[in-house]
Amino acid sequence: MKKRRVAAAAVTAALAMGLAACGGTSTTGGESGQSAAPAAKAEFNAALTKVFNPSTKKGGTIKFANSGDWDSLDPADTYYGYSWNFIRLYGRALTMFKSAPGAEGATVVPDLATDLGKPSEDFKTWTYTLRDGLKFEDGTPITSKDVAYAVARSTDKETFPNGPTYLKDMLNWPKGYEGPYKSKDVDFSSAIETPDDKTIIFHLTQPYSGFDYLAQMSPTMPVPKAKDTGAKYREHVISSGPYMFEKNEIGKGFTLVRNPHWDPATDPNRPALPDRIEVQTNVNADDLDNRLMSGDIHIDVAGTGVQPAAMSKILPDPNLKAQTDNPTLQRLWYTSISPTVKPLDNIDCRKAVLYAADKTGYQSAYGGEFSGGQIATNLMPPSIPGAQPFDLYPSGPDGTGDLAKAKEHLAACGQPNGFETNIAYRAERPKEKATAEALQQSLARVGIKLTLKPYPQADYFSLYAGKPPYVVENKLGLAVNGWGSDYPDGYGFLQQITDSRVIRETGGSSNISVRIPEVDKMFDQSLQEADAKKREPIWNAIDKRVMEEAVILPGVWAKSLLFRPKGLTNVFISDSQQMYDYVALGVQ
Amino acid sequence: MTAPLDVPGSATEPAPEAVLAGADRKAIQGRSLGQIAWMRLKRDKVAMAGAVVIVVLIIVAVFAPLIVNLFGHPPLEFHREKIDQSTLVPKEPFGGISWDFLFGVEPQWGRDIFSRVVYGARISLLIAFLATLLSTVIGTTLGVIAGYFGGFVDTLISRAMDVFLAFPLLVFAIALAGVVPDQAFGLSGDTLRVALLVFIIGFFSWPYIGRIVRGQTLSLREREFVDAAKSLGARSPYIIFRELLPNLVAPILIYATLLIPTNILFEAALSFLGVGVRPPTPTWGGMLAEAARYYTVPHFALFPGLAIFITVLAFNLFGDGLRDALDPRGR
Amino acid sequence: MSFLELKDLRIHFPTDDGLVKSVDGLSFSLERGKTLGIVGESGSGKSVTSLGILGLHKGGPARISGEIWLDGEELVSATPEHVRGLRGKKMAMIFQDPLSAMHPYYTVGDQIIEAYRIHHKVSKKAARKHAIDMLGRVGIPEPSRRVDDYPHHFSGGMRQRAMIAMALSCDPELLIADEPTTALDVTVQAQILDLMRDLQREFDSALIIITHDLGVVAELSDDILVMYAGKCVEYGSADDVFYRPEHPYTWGLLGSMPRLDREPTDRLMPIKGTPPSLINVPPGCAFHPRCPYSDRTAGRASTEVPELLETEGGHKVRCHMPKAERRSLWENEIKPVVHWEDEITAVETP
Amino acid sequence: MVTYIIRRLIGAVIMLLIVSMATFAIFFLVPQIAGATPEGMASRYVGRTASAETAKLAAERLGFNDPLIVQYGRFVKGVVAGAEYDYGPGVEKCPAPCLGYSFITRQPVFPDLMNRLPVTFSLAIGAAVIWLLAGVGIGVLSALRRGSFFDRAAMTVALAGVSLPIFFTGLVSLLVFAYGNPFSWAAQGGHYTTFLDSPVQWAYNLILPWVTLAFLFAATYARLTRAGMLETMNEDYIRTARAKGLGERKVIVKHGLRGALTPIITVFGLDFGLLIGGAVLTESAYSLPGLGKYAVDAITNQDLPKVMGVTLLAAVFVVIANLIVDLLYAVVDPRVRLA
Repeated sequence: MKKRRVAAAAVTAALAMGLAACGGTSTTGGESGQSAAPAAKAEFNAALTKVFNPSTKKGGTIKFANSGDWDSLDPADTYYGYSWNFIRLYGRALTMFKSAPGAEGATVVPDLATDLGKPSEDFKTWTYTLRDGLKFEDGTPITSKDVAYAVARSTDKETFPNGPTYLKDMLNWPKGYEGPYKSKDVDFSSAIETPDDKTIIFHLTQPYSGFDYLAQMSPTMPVPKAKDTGAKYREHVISSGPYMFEKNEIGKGFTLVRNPHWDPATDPNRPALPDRIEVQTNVNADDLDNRLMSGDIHIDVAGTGVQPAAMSKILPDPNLKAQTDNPTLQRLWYTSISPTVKPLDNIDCRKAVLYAADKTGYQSAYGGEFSGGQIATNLMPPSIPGAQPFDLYPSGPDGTGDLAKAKEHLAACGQPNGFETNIAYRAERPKEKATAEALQQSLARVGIKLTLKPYPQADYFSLYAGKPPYVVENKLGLAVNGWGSDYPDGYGFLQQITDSRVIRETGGSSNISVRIPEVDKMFDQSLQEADAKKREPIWNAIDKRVMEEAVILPGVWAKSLLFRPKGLTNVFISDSQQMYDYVALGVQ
Repeated sequence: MTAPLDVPGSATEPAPEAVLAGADRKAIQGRSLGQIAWMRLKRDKVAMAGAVVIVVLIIVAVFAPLIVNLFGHPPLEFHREKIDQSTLVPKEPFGGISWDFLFGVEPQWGRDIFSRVVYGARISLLIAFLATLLSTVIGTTLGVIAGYFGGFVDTLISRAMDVFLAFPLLVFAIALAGVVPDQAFGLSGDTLRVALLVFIIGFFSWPYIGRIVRGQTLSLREREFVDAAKSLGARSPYIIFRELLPNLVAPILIYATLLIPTNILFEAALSFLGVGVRPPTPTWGGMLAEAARYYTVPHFALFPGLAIFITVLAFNLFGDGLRDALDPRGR
Repeated sequence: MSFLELKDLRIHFPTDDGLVKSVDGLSFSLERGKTLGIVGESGSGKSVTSLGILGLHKGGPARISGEIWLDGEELVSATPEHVRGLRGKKMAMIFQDPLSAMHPYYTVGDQIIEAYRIHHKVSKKAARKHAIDMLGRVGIPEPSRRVDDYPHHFSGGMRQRAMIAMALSCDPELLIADEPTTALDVTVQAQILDLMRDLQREFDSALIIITHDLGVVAELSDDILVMYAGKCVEYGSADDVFYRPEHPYTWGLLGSMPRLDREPTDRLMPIKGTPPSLINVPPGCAFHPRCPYSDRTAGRASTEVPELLETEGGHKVRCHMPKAERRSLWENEIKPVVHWEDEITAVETP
Repeated sequence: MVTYIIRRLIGAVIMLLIVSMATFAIFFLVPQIAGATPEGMASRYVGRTASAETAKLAAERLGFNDPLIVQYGRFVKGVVAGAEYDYGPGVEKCPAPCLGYSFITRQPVFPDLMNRLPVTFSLAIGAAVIWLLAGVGIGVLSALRRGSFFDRAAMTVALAGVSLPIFFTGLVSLLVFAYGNPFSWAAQGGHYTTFLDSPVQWAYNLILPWVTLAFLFAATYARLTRAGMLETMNEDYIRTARAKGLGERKVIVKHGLRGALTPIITVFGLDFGLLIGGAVLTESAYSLPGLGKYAVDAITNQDLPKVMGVTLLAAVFVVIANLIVDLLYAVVDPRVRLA
């Protein structure tokens, strides 16, 4: 799912220009809504690139439901995409993703801060200034101290196991700092300084120009020390956003109501249309879908799409289908092909695999063209800025593989009758198992015999598929894999899976098979390039190069089939959330 | 009785004659019981029907590959051409039931439901039989020990049985089946799962047999032929194996037969809850769990469901018949 | 017409294995204050007869035919409901094993009270008083306390007394005792028998005693009916049957009755073989396969069923042998074994 | 009688101890045998994003490194005397019975169980009423009409009933009566309204599970009752009752049924106890938020404290049920009182 560890140096440049691209401009979803078609004609993908049913009408209750439950409502302790989307209703970070449809929604704008961060020359120090008139739900003013405290507490992994670790990893914390609970009253000004109530300064261990991306993450949402109850804070998070908790029954659901001390004047990004937000958790998934369709609830908060049963009801029915959106996520499900394992050290054998693979099988493994994904022909998902899909290994007219070509390459590889190797996957993931089975069947058509090797997902990368020596010893020629970055950016997407320098002999890397010096060079040179537009070709070049080496078998770019009930206004999908933007939503 | 009239207070029966009587009476019973039982069983149409079904099922399970070759497709083979790639449900109506796919195809992969049901029988029966065997062995051993030696041993074992019967079995079993990783105890994959399930199911259901056996042993222990044997200086092992066990065969047989269907249901339940034998290996319970996600394709649930139903029913019918035949009082 | 009269009573039970003729053409009559003893091996149909009279011949669809006249009413054709009304009130029964015959979950008192209140619309209190009273009359010490005990608190004899109390609670005019003493040990047997005799006199009811124990019958009965394979083989006054028995089966019964007074030299002469199954009763005389004298009937024994013929003074016998031959056999061969002189005293003890 | 009760009570306590040990063993011993490390278990607690060091520290703090017996002792102490829970800024007292805190939600387990209990209880009680009425009724009837068409029909259905897995009947019932189709009148799975909120809604949501569950049990009870009745109706005391001139209905109910009831009470006690402990399959089939579902979810999330809690609670119910049965026995059958 979401991924940790962003290589610091790298993203720097990427974001430097991300800044340039969309400096101070900030328009609310509402406004951009008016630019979209006013008449709300329900049609398939109507909310994909523009605002569906735009409105600025306030009031009403919006009903969310979740077939599972939040990892936690605590800003320091949550790492689900939908949670990061939703949390902006009751919490404000220093910056945030713009609430706007499509690509525009992928830009960062200031939130608590008056402006985006001011980096030092070396990009190792970042300074933010808070807006005036910010208040918590209890009316006490929000100061930079509260933000600093919030970040500090988020480093206590034992109390907050789920949250992201960017700031814990990148800020210059005192040695052995374990957060304000265990390291009571330890001065952490080496990491965060708050010279006054309005200013907050972050000190990084290495340069990082993309800090604004980290500043939009929930751990920078202010937490009043007086009200902090550690692991139990999730039971009542003190709101800094437009809505606050009325009641919260963990495991059942909760209700948000307007926060009287939230001042719209301080917050240009949130239209805050509904008066009330009701959320039910642990709702039976199929039941949830049925209630979505009956209009009993408005949104499946998980944003991962409908269940198979519902899908088989919706798709054949044009009226129902017109009420769905089908975004492509910035996630690639793929299979690594290890050139370190014989006979895959021979490029022709690798190409044989790419040709023989049945892409449609890959697609069904993940749930078909609507909820599974779009067949991927290369690495970068189309919605990544500048991505240009291409296909080096056309797998036949019906997408089930080009066996003739596969055989050619097998012959060229000196294995005319095919060969045997293993395929690793995460035991706990039925879809990866299905993928492995699908590949097993499709490759068998050209005589490539695969043996399935399930591994526990907890140690998949650290001990097995991600550990080069293990891969060689155990002949893990193929390894089912997947990747999605925490935010929409070419570098963020490619670097972790194609830069050979992230591979560690001790294991733990998601890059299992890509060791191409030229690619590494291209990454370095991209760091010298200040202009975004000029860097985009580089991403595509890297993408191509990797595909040429045939060390990655792209499967699908994940998609989800989202149901859009009647009665919702201001519905759109932003490239940052890749699901409905919950901040903008309203009800008729 | 040997005397022409049962005369109360008659002291006229000489002792040795009694022993003789006891002995040959047992002989007579032993013989005729079996015969009578068999007669009754044969007369019991329903039970025989059950027996026939069971035999068929066993044949199916054993010759699964053959049968699938003749009437179906390999249970793991995909037939995606049968599946609508967008909705992932079978293209044809009625879940694609046809001469080619007798029970239709599974959603998503289009695997042959018929073959999967057939192979499911293997897992189901295998586990049920082995588990029953295990619990019968444990149950009989401990039951006889408890019943025969009595005293402290008896109290100990009886308590143990109570404890077992007090366990929230299913929760327990799921938990246990849940915590064991994919590779453990030198086993892995299906072998591990099967072994694990057999152990869990067998280990938790032995008290049902144990209780019966203990009870029977207690009553048998008091019978004169045991005393006779004792008085002739026979040692415990001899008495247990020569005198007791032969007389325990009937009840054990009955309750073992009646335990099998329970165990089949147990296995199905565990598979349904996802702690049984892992997919893609076909299990009836697992198929039902899958079917629940695709409830828009009812036939998917129907066949594995019926398979469980018919199998369990057959065993129940036969078990009942057997009981009625072997001890008519039970009716 | 006498108080109780059975005419050609037949009770047959169809089973998977065939038709069980438990009672096959039984006739007798009994007056108030008189006692009839029905004797026979187990399975000869005596119990079924008694149950038949009470209309309790249940257990599968029984086929009953013939007539049962009780005090001028015909019971076979009467509605079950009507018969039920008579049960317990006009005719009552004492069962063999009092432990199993009494409900383990209710106190003795409750069970008697229930019996009483079925037929008398009285308050629980009154009924309870009556119950205590009855228990007292059957000789149970401190009845007012024992009335609340459960059957399993009672000893065997006590239980039988309680049973009797229950049976007599509505002073029935016909009392049937089915093996009243079999379950009891010898000393208690005597007491119970005395009790029953006294009570019968006291209530002046008609009494039927069903038993395989001639000793019991000898003590109580006026008339004796010997049953074999559902049929009456010999019927007559106690004296007739005891001192002038004419049916070989009766001889067998007498012979196989243990006597403390028998000299060591005498051999017990049991009836060889076992009672026939009531499904396929042997052709001709049902007894002939076991009868030592069947050869003396010129083969008729195995072919034609003998009639129940009166020999003299109401003494009836069902046998092919000529009267004279029977008599001489008894006088010369059987009788010496049976020391009947002592019997007379036995019978006449008040 | 008193000693009888006391003996039973002691037995119950011992039983609980053993059950708790077994539960504990399953979750801490079995994984160790299967090769899990304290760090591994701790990592479940501190989450996947945590570094190995953090996991080690957590393992240390959670005492996963202590010998099992010590950990067990701690667990029992928590149940009996309560425990302390470090929630970060301070330490919270977890009142007895403290079954620990969920790894995932960080909520104390016991309150969780308590607010899941009503669901399972509602399910159990409703079903029990139905199956007792239906089962015993049918059992008695077919015992009396033994061999009749009704008897055969009823017993065949009953046998079918015991042979049907609930997760199949459940699914079918949902397909037929709940999921959008002409005659779907019942609630779909997953809904639960407390009785107090709205008795009608409560019943409406539960009716399907009730019936399905009851069908399964009714079958068993019909068979049980029938057998029992056949046995008692052959008892001598029934003949005696008839000989008294007692009406047939009274004979059946007051004498016959009363005798046949004892075994039914026993079985019912145990069944009900087990059921309250979590109707795992029914709740999964209808995804009712009861203890059973709770257990299953907890197991899929590897949330040990929850699973232990449920298992233990379930055992408690069974033990209590046992106890009540034993006492009822003494009430029903005077002969037991001597013992």
